[in-house]
Amino acid sequence: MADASRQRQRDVAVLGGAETEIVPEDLRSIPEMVLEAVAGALDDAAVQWEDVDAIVTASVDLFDGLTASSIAVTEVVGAVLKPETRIAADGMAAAIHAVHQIAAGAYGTVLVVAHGKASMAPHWDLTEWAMDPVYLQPLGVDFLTVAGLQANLIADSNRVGRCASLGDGACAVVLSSSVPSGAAVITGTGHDLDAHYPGDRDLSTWSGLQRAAGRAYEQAGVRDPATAFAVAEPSCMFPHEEGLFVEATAIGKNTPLSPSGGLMEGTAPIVSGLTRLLAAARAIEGNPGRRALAHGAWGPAGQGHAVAIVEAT
Amino acid sequence: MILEGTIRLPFSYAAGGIGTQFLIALRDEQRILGARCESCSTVTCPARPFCSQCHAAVTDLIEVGPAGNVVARTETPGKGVFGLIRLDGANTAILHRLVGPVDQWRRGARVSAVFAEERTAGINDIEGFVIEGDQP
Amino acid sequence: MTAAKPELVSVTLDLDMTWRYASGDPMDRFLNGVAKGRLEALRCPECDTRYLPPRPFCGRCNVAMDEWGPVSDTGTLIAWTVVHLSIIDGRTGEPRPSPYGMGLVQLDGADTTLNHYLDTADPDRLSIGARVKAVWRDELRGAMDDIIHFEVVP
Amino acid sequence: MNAVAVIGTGQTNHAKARPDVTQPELIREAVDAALVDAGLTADDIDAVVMSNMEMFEGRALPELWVAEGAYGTGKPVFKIATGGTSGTSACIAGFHQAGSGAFDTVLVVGFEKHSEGHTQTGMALVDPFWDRAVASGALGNFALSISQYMAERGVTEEHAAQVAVKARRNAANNPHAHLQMPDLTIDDVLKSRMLAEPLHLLDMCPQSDGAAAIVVASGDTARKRGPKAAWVHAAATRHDQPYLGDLDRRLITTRALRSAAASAYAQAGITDPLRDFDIAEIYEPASYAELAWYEALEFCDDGEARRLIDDGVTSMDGELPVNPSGGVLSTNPVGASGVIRVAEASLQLLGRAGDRQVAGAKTALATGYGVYAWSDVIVLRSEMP
Repeated sequence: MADASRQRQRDVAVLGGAETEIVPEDLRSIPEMVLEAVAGALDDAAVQWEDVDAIVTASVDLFDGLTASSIAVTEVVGAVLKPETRIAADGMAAAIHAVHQIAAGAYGTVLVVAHGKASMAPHWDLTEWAMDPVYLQPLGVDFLTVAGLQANLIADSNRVGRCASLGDGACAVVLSSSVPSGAAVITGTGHDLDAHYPGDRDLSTWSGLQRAAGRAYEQAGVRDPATAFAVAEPSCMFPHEEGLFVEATAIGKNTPLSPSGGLMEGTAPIVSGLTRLLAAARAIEGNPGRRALAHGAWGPAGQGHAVAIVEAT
Repeated sequence: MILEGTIRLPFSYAAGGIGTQFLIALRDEQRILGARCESCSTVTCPARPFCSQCHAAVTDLIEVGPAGNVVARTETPGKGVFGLIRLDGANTAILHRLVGPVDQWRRGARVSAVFAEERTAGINDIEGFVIEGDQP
Repeated sequence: MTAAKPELVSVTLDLDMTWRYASGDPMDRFLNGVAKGRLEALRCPECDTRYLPPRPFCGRCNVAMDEWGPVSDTGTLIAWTVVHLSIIDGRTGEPRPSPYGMGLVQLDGADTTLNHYLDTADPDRLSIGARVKAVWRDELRGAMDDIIHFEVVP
Repeated sequence: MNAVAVIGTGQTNHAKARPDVTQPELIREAVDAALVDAGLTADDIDAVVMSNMEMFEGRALPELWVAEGAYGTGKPVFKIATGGTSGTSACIAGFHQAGSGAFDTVLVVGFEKHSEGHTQTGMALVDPFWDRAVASGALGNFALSISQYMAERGVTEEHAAQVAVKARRNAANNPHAHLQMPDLTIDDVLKSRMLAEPLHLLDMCPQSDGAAAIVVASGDTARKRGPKAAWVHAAATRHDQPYLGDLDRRLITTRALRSAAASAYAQAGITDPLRDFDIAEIYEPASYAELAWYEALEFCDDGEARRLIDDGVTSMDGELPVNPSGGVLSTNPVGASGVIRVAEASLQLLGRAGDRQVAGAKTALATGYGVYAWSDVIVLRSEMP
């Protein structure tokens, strides 16, 4: 990956964003819930619907019990006759793709939207359908099982510790190539997918996060992560993951983690990473030169990771 | 209003060339196969078509286990006790059920595979792993 | 004589999961109306499009909608077909009977169309432009299949 | 958009069912072929974009399981899922990634194993309050739209059958194609089983098991390798209102496709598509759809599509050969089909299309179409932008 000739990625501003309150069951429909986040994000970013050049949405069909789950939100994200890219992964991966679209010169302003409703079906049972159908799913292995194995290695617990309470929510963030003065900008991104079969990788580390963070550091010119960040906003669903996060990102032990409150009090599937990006941007806005690290994770025991470095201007 | 809507559909997934050999060996011979990579010598277990470490296609299958050591274990509420077990002769760990008294499960414990009486060429042809010496 | 094919193993897994789908306010009101044999559409204040299904937001104009208007259960057939292929109904896992008629019906009072079953007892009467009317179940539950199908009216 | 190019392509031999391979193994076949074609190894790939409609095979986040087939372990990977445009949208995502400066070389892989699931049922798992009770998958949707299109444009079953014959005869020159029918006749199409009036069995695309991959390079990387590449000159995506009853999405209007084409043509300086393109690979899930796309893509005026097929304008020896590969009508692993369009268009520009090569092709069109009102339009040229 290291290529000295590669240009530093163009800075992308986080113009604004909004999220719905995470509740155990949001009785609104998915479009109603998403509309609140989108309208709030446009308002926060001070942009109009017509200022948005493209939309990246994140959703997972089986989680929503709906084929092509993005069609539920096409209208409320303002994607009618616009370029919409639908990514089936955590919202942070969607945000990173929006950064790539802007850096490629394809679009100026991109709206990123993620939604998830854990209330719709037993979430961990659904995750069995994300496991290898030949070797793992027939055993009843789900994301919780793999997280439990990881917790056993890290914390010597017999089962997974306290879990973030999963609910319903949506988040929307507006990213742009035009950087208003004082805006938080994304200066580096990285994402990574680790081995799927839990016995194939060293579950006692988040090596995928190490790679993802390494890519983001290289782009952002972060040389010493131990002192680089005023704040880190990790996507940790279980208490044992914080240690994995700190080790893999090599951030300083004194770097404040999740001053926003983090995920433990409530989060929604697929939405977590995007809310971390928003929290990270808000944490440093108005403090020029300050940096924050935002993190999204998905899959069993952090198989997928995505990192964005946000810097205040 | 809330509508409770069910989706009910059967799906059928190919086990592939290596997967078929692995599952038939469980069913017909009660043997566990690993896949040995010709490039990097890693033995991946259970046998799968791509080396778990260097990702090269693998064709060389060898018997591993049936005994090994517990690398990690967990109890998933409502679903049972699961462990990662590094079988003798393998470089990677198999994920499967641990059967028997829960309080015996320690990392590093020696365990051995117990095969199901009725076998159908599936991963459940292994009933689970028990502490060595506890086999029926 | 053919050589024996090598055995290929596959793994069968049954999806059987129930989701809790939230209707949202517009659909809730609409289906409450259906339970009384009544149809209504939401109108966009900008472009005047009268929407079925009713939805909270007009995607053409990016505005919220809250103005309801009545919709007739009679309309015009703008497209039709008879489907001869049976597919598994994902709600039950059972095959759905075939053949069956399907149509796009522009109901009087709506600017979008409703896709629904057609009565195919007299297929010669099915034509684009034909007037059709909903045939309702005796007992209404507030669901779209409270309408059994549409039939051509003289 | 920053310059990027397709420098390699690979496909499986598509078939009704591939019970001999897992999804990751199927993917590996296409990826290995693409790497060989590009002259690269897996280590040269910086990122992977995947494309698949997971509900068709009943999976959630299948890339978690299958990415190792694309050498994705330890690399940046995610998946795009928008029905028929999954593949073209994944290619466009690959273009943007390679153009972003973050990656030199991006692998795009589309795959589908319809034989493992229930595609038509999967397509019918739509809004549970509105049309799930009546939804009938692709067939019913297309048949409805077609009945309206025929009435409006004066297209007959014979016109559509000519498209079906052209596709399967072209496919006979393509070793990867699923349906290869060199001797198919119009009569055969008209006499094939009626699926949903007026759609006969041979008017529809098959459901295929298959995978396809392209290697996308940043402009600098492609230039360093030498001039031979398929350069991306335009890429446009448009989505439209979501319900089947939302009027502007059907064959007579195809608002999303028309809007995407207008954007892409403006980006690439295409003013007379019939003349400017040397070859087109368009996503035609049904014979009638190809005729509607001729109009939406401005190969002709509305109502003139039947003349194009009658006069052979879009056949292999016509002015603009459409779907030399045999198209979606001959091969349809949904998640891969859009990648196949881009791969086939690129092969033509690279001069590596074998028996289906259009001599001297310099400008190519590739499109994607999803039944829920999604359209992608991509313009490629053998010359750098």
